[in-house]
Order: sequence, then structure tokens, then C-alpha cells
Amino acid sequence: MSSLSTNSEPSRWAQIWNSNIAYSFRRNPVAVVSLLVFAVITVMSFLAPLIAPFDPYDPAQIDIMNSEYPPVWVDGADPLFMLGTDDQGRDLWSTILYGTRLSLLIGICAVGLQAFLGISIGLIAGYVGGRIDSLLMRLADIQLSFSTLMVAIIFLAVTQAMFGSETFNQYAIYFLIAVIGVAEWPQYARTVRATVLAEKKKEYVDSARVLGFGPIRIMVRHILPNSLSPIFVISTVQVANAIISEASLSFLGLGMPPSQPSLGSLISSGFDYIFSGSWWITAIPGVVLVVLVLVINLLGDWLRDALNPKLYKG
Amino acid sequence: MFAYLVKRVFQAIAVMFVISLIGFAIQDNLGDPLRELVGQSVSEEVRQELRDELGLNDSFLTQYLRFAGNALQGDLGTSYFFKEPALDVILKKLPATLELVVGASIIIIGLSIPVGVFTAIYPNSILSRLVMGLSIIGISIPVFLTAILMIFVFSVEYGWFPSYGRGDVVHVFGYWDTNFASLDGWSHILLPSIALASIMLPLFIRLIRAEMMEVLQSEYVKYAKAKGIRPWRIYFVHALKNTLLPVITVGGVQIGTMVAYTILTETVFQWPGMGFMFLEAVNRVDTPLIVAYLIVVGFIFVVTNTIVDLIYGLVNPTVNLARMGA
Amino acid sequence: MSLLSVRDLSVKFAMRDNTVTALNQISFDLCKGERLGIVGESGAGKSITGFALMNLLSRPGYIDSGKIQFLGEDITEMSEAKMRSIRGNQMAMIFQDPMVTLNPVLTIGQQMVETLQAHRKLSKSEAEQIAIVKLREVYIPSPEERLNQYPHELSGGMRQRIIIAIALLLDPQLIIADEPTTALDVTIQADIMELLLELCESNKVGLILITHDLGVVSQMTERTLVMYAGRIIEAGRTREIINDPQHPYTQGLINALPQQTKPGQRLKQIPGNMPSLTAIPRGCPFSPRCEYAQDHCLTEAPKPVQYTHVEVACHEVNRLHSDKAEEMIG
Amino acid sequence: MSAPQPLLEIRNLEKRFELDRGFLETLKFKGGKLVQEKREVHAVNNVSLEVAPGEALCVVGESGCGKSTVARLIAGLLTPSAGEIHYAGERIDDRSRRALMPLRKKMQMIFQNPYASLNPRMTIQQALEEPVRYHNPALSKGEVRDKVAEVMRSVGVDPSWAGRYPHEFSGGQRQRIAIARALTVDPEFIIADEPISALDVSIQAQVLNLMLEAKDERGLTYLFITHDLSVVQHFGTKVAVLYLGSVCELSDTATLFENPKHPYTRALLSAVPQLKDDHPNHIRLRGEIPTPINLPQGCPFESRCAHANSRCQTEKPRPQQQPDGALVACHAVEEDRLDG
Repeated sequence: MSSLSTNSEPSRWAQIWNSNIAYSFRRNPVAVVSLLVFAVITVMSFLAPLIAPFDPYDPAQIDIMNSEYPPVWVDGADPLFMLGTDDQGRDLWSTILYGTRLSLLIGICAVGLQAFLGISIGLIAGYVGGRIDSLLMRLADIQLSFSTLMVAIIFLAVTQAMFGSETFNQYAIYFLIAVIGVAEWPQYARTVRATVLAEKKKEYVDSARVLGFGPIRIMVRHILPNSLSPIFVISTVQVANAIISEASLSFLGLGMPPSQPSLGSLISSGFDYIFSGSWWITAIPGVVLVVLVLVINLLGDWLRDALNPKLYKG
Repeated sequence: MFAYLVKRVFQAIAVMFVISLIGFAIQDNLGDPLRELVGQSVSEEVRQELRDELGLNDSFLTQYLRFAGNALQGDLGTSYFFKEPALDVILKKLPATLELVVGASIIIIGLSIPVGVFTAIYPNSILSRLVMGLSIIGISIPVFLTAILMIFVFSVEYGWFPSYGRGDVVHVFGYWDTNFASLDGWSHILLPSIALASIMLPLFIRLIRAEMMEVLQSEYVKYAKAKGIRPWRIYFVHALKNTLLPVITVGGVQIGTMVAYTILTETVFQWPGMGFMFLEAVNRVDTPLIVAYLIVVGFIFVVTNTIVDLIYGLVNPTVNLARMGA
Repeated sequence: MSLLSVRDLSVKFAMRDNTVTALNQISFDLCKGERLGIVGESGAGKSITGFALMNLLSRPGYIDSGKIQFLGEDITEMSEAKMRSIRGNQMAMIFQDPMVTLNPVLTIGQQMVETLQAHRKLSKSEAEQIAIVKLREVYIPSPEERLNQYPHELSGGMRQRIIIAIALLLDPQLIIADEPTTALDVTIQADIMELLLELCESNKVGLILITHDLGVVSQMTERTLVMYAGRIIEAGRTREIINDPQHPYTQGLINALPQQTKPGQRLKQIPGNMPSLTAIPRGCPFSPRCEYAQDHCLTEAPKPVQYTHVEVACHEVNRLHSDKAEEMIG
Repeated sequence: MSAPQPLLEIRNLEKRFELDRGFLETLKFKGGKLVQEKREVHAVNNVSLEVAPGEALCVVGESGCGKSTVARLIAGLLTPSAGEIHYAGERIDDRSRRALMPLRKKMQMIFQNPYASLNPRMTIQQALEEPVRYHNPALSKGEVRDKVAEVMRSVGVDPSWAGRYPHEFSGGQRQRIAIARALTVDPEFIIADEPISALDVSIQAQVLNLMLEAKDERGLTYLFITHDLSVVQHFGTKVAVLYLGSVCELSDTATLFENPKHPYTRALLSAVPQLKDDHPNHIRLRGEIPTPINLPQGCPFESRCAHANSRCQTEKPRPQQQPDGALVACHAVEEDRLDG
């Protein structure tokens, strides 16, 4: 395709390396460190079955007698458990690895679902306009004013009450993905719609219409590629939000069950022991959660500055 | 303006209608009122009779209309657990939650505007960088963790503040007992309010900063400088008013989020408000109370959002023409 | 007496890893009550000149060197407070787009009163009286009512009149108008220009009119500067520049106008584009587009020299002139 | 009529935009007592124009006069509220997108802002190939590439730059590329919506020359929308002057500039700043252009016209043929009380 110009053009990699975005990334130590930390956390958590010394889901490996050992740097620790154990005697290090994996998985899948819903709805609302747009955006406004967390809490509370906790716990991960994915669609849809509206006004869209191209071709081939920057930024921020939402729901007992804990449920189970001095059951997963969310937010911040779309949380 | 108001009120009614439908659907599907009334030991025939008597065999529409009619008269059913009208149970808990929201709102409004404006005016000062750094950390800490951290530090380790409950409240009238009238009340509400504000405050600081920085780039600010207007007047008269307009809209949306976060805060601090009650109701499968909570909270959201929209319409001089059409 | 005297003014912009020169050592003078046009295409540096005179360059732009003497004092060395007391007072500015210049949430009255109060001790009602007088001067109907209106209630032409009224509020010595009619319609544009001309003449106000439109300059100003790539390439009396331009760029600009060619004929175009500020050619900035360019034009930047009745920055102006004379004879 | 069949003919074209849209508004007020008044922008009112093959019809007017709306209606970007558009004898305004496909190869459009009219995420090659492929699916890769190279050469852009993105080009070059894109489907009719007003003076001449060349070489017919009368004089063969969505005056370019008849045309001509004119003598108009929301009952120009009388207030003037062939919609011209 570009055979005419391959000689004069620098290679693809060099182009990417020299692009504004790569330049601003290299110049921003916070972004570099954040990406590194995020990569380390992600890789370690997904390799949990290989790295973790224990399997927290295997009841045979759990001994209640081992409960509430502190981390190794505190007196009274058992060197077998690097970060100590929780109230049920599970190795905290292994449980955190598995829990982080769950939190990340739920966060990313939920955002995938959000993105799918939000981008399709946003594109349609923005491109088609008129009544469909007004209706969809009113719905989005109303849904947004109820806040994701509220919708999720009520939905999960009713589901739990309806199915009973046993069935609920079994499918908790799917419920969480579904509810966080569905409840947050307005954030995406509004952002996508706003960009689509801005892009639609530009003359290249008119030009495509005058050339006779169909609406789907125009939406997917012309408008969508130009709306990607805000979608990237919001996706990053939304992963962080989804992880927080998941943790909050699990903390309330409406998410992952203690037998299969995510970071949120781990913190929740530790909270009962905080007054008795077993701070680590809450604190260590708490720190992991905050660091994970923080690096994603920092990356999102950098991306927002680098791509410079006008975007707000809220 | 009048048409705008009518439009907003109509919309509010439509939303309440949808909420009541959802509430009714939950009530219809969740739990069996007969079991709560008569227990397991009654024969099937008696049950059928009771069902007829209670109207449980009527069509969906009839049952909904009865539900909605009762709801309009303030009858949201009777709590299984408290054996009291659900609305009363909630109204008793409402002031505690509202005071928490008010406390957090004071913190948010009082801090976010000056701090946001400062960081926008001096984006490169060390203090601004520090604030921005802290704010992103603030956004990244979930409310319940902030709450736990504060309990651990200020209650468990130092013992400066109590870790749970409302403490000494002063009766005002009706169901309203206030925390703001006694020292003990203040010391109890401080930590929960800060915890509740902790995620919204950085969000608002960042929002105000972003809006303000954009406004400061605008032509009319440049023009004001070219007229020789003093900087403080440019910042606080020219820029701040334009900054706060979009913030008001976001603020309206965030009230909903704030009420949702009260559930988390109240759980951690065992604050005897609606949120705490709601979680208990969920655990007890107290269906009427769950539904009543949904409807009351929905009502609060709708009312506040409508008010915020109207305030926006009143404050923004350009809204009359622009908004009426759109 | 000289109202404004600019000497070797250079403005630079700090970029990602270097600085670019937006204004390259420009010098000019303005007498009291004189009307000066600054013409050029986008990127020539004409708006930057306007903002530099007000000391209002926004980051990353800054005055690198040079002097701006206004009423005998150097603006580049003034304190911010002193500068503020001049802005809007002795030196007023009219912006390009009246739709975005006025603050949307403040009434016309508030925006006029604050300007007066920023420079004089006046009560609100005194200030409003002055505002009404000035609004009348710019032919705003029922000025008392306008004071309570918001900008969005007024049309673009009306807003630009109000902006002119604000500029006149404190009887300034100099008005800098940056493309004051570009955003307006042709018929409104002519009205505003006529008004501006009338007010400047009757109040003996100096005017710097920044525009891309040679027709406007020709009707409005006594002297003209032609700018290209951050330099002044030709300066002199407007009449003479329009009737007998010396610099090849000015000639090209005038000849490129459709009026200068018979309908349907090919227009005389200048080839190429104005260089971007990051890639200004060495030597004469116009040389890559110039048909008269010689080797030394590519290496050595020409200094402005007096030629007949104008100042021109061109090495080849002599040759160019003899060519033209031949053309006229032949 | 002995005149050749017009290539484009529009009859009594109207376009109104509703101001009160929004789902809830209409839904909520249907049953209630409070019924909102329907406000409409009357962008184009009863406009009839013809363009013969080889002509360049210029549509001039100030902002809000509906000139761009006319262009967009003809290009099929908007649907008319009333009236008909015929192209080469066939009615086109009521066709579906698919039914319009053959027409797309004949009629193309050039836009005002060269910074927005090219997709920033597509290389020039991609942008130019897309329409060729879309309209000629049978062409081989090589043929498509040849076509693109040919078109690029014809607008004076080096084909070896095809791999670059639009942001690497200057405004003038982008406008050339935008013209090239329109030319890839070999159209015979070009709608140009202010194609040079976003460009610098020296670049305007380049683009105008390019369009004139294309006209001669490809036998193009133009509908040229502009607010710049000097360009009209140079480029157009016929001129239509629009005010508030209505045609005031329609005539040959030469006739219009020699002998403008409508008071608005005269004011417009006098308002153009002239280079070598020490004493501008422009006709000052009262007030400003009214908004096209509630149209006056009579002549749209009545509120600003120095020659208006009571008839102008109540009765809309119809276009009248003048002795020199111009069509003028003005009671004062009709009654011959302008120059008296």
C-alpha cells in the first residue's frame, strides 16, 4: 500500500518511538513507573497458580490452626507464611495473588462489557441523533444520577435474596461483571457520543456521505478511528473504577464470597479482626488494591494529558 | 422558564414511575408475604383464601395500581423484622444519613473550590503539584478503606475519636436527632464525614481545576486582562462563575453516588442510618423494607436532581433560550 | 510626537526542545492619532505583535529582546501593576471574534463598569453614565437597556460595537484592533470599520489595525506594515504601498487578488506556502517563493532599506524596479 | 424556451429546521394544556435556480442567508422540506441513498475547511483510493493506484506523498487533496461550499486557478457558494444573491456587477473594501440581519431597506424579469422608484 513511500518513510517502530505519545511517555517517569508496576502486578497475579506457595481455594491446604499469623517481619510469625495468614488460616500472600487476579479479571471484563455497550450506544446516539439520541441520553442521565454503586448494590442485594447466598456465591463473578458492566454504560456512551457529535460536524463526514458511503461504513471506518483517544482514556479510568466498585461490593458482602476472595472480600474479612490487632489481613490487601488502582489512574492521567481530550469523571 | 420547570417535573414523575415499577417487581418476586404472615403450618386451602383476600391473585396491573396508590399515600408496606410501617423505619434512619451527607458536602464544597481555584491559578507551584498528587491517591483509595484506615489510626491507635455510632444526639423535632449540637455528636460525625468526602473531594478539586484552567485560557479572560482588570477580579468574578456552571451539573449527579457511598461509610462506622439499615434488611430478606428504601432513595435522587437542574437554569443566563429548545 | 516606538522587538516561543522565533527584530513608530495597518497572512506574526504591545503574550510566548516605548516609557521593563494601569486605560484592544470576547455570565453593564472602576475612582452610577454616553457614541439603540443585557442576547455586530465602546471608555491614546471584522458579515463589517475610522479621527486616537485584508487597510490607515514570517518586509504610506508595492511579496499579494485579473483568467498566484515558524528558511524568508531570488537571498537576510518612498527588506529591489519600468515602457 | 436543458434545476426549494426537538418535549406536552409554540428556522424559502452545463453559478450572501443549506440540499446531505431538485432532467431529492449512488459519481462537493474535510486517520492514498474502489469495484489494484496518482498529479500534489497523513500538509495542499478526492470519481458537477474562504490570500489564488483549470480540462459545471464578491466576479458566469433564504437577484455576473438592481445587492457591492478607493462610499444599511426564525410577512429585506414602503411590509416580492435578463425580487425595482 505504501510501496511508493517506504524508502523515504522511517520504519513503523521508529515512527511509534518518535511519535508525540511515545515521547511524552518517555519523558514522564511517573507514567513509566506506573506501567512497570501495573505490568508486574498483572503478570504475577495471572501467574498465581505457578507462583503462589498455597492454593487458597483448596480446603485441604487450609488449617484453621494457622490463622492470624502476622507477616514475617513481625514477632510471632511463621516463616512459612511470608505475609502472614488470615482468619481462616490461609496464606495471605497466595490469597492476595489469587484475589488480585480476580479483581483484575472482573475489572477488565466489566470494562470490556461497558465498552461494547457504551461504544455501540454512543455511536448510534451520536450518529443517528434526533429522538433516539434524546431518549438514550435521558436514560443515561437518569441511570448516572443513581450512581453505579447504588444500582449494583440494589441489583446484587435483590439477586442474593432471590437465589440464596449459596447459588449467588457460585455465580458471583458473573453477576459482578454483568452488573458493573451494565451499570456503567452511560459513562462510556456519553463520552463516545460527545466525540461522535464533534466528529460528525467535521466536513470529512459530509464528504464521505457525498461520496455515497453507507452509515455503517462511515461510523466504523471514519468516525470511530477518530474517537479512539477519549475511548482509550476513559477505558483506563473505568478499569480503575470497576476494580474499586468490585472491591466495594465485595466488602459489603454482595460480591465475591470469603471462600473465593477478591481483594475487597479479603479486606472485609480482615476488618472484623482489626480491633484485635490483626491489622495485616486488612492492610496488606488494602495496599495492593490502592497501588493497583493508583497506577491505573496515573496511567489514565498521563494518557489524558498526552491525548488531550476534554474528559471528566462525573 | 415555566415550560422548563414543567418539563423537569414531568420527567421526575416519569422516573418515579419507573422506580415504582421496579420496586413492585421486586416485591412481587422476592419472598412470600404469606410465610411472613402465617408461617409454614397453614394448609394450602387457607393459603389460597388468604391469597384472594390479600389480592395476591389479582392481575399484575391491579396489584401494581394498588401498590402505587398505597405508596402515594405513604404506605410502603410493613417491615417483616420491625413489624412497623417500612416508611416509618426509614424516616427514623433518614436524618442520620442526611447529616452525614451534609457533613461530607460541607467538607467537599468548603475545600474543593478554594483548592481547585488555587491549583488552576498556580498550576506549577509545589503546593499545587502536591495537591494534585494527593488527589489522585485520594481517588484511588476506596471509601471503605479510607474509613478503616481512619478508624485504625484515630480510634484504635490514638483513641482520639470514637469508631462507631452517633454518640450523644440532640433531639430537634419529629424523627430528627442532630449530631451538630453537641461536642460528642461532632466527634462522632467527623470521621464518617471525612471518609464519605474522601473520594468526592479530590474528584471535585480536579474537576474545578480542569474547568478553571480551561476558562482561564478563554478569549474573554484574555480580554479582561487587556482591559486592565485586577487578577483577583478576573479569577473570582470572570472565571469562577463560568467554572462553577458545569460543576453544578456534575454535583447533581454526584449526590446519587454520595448516597450510595453512605452505605459503605455507615457499614464501617456502624452509623445508624438508612444505608446500614438497608444492608441489614438485605441480610434478613426484609422485602418491604428493601423496596421502601429503593423508593425513598429514588425519590431523594429525583428531587435533588430536579432542584440542581433548576438552579443551573436560574444561575446560567444563557440557559433560557438554549435549554428550552434542546 | 511619537506615541509608540518599537525597536528590534523579538518574540520567541519555547517549544518541546527548542525555541522558535515568532517576531524577528521588528521596528516601527506610531505618532499620536495616526492609523497604522499591519497586513500579513496567517502565521506572519501580526497578532503576536498586537499582544506583545500589550505585554499580554500567553505562554509559551515571550518577548526575547527589544524595546517598546509607549508615551516615553518602556513597556518591556514595566511592572505588572504599572502595565495593568495602562491596559484598557491608555492602550485598549479590540479582539477578533465578538462572540467569544465578552464574558457570557456578566452583563454588558458589569463589564463596562468594571473597566472604568479598574482605572478610575467612580461610583457604579457614575460609571454607568459614562458607559451610556459611550454606547451612544457607537450608535447602540437604547443604551440604558443594554446595560442589563447579557452578551448572548445581542448580535455579533452589536457586540463588536460594545467592544469598541469599551475600548473608548477611558479615552485611550492607542487602540489595537486585531482583525476586528473578520468574524462579521460584509455589510456589518463595513459599518464597523466606518465607525472605528470616525471615532479614531474625532477622538484623535492612534490605531493599529491588524488585518489580512488589503482593501480594509487601504481604506482605514495612513501607514502600513507588511509582515511575512515574523518580519516587516515593507513599510510606508498606505497609498504608496498599495499603488506601487516594492517587495515581491507585497506585489504578489496585491496581484493575487481576483480584482486584479480579468474575470475567468488565471490569477497571478504566488507559488508555495508561508513557511511555518519552525522552518523559516535561512536568508530572506520569502526567497523560496520569490521569482527574483538570487544566491545571496538564500543565505543572507535582507535589512530594511529606504527605497523611493517606502522601506523594503529585499536584496533585489533595484533590479525588480528596473524590470517593472521596462514592462511599463515596453 | 430555447435554452439548453439545465444540468441542475431546483424549483421552489424550501428548508425549515425545527428548533423544538427532543423526545420528552413532544411527548410531555401532547396531552397537557401547555402546548409549546413550534419555532422553526426558515433557512431556505422558495428558491428556484438553474445551472446549465459548463456554467459556474455563484450563490452569494451573508451568514445565515441559507447559501450553505442550498448546497447541502443539492448534495443530498439534507432533505428539503418542500420543492424539487432535478439533475439532468431526473428528480433526485426524493431518492434513497442507494438510488442516489449513480448520481454520486456525477456530482461531488468541496468543503470550506481543509483542516476538517480530510479524515485525519487516513493517509492520502487511503483517502483517495476509498471512493475509487467503492464506486468501481471492478478495478484492479494497479488501476486504482494509477487513478489516484493521475488525480493527484492533476491537482499539483506529488503522488510520492501519498503515504502521508493530512496533518503533514498545509491548508492549501489539503484543499488540493480534497479537490482531488472529489475528482477521483470523475464528476461533471461540483458543489463548492466556500472552498477558499479559510485560506490565505496567496493560497486562495492557487486554489481558484486549480478550479478554473479543472473546469476547462474536465468540462466541469460548478455551483459555487461564497460570501466574497470579488471571487464571484472572477469565477462565476451567473450569480444568485441570497438574503434570509430568498433569492433577491439572479443574473449574469457581468450584468450584476455593472448594473446591480436590488437594494441589497447594491449595499453588498458597496460594502466590499476596494483597494484603490480613497473615499469609500458604502451604502449603510439600517439594523442587522434578522434571525430567520420568524420571517417577516413581506419582503425579507424590508427591515433594512431604505426604499421600503407599506407594500414591502405586507407583500412578498416575486422575481421579475428585467430588460437585461436579470431576475430581481423587489417592489421598488418593479415600481421603478429606486433611481428616481
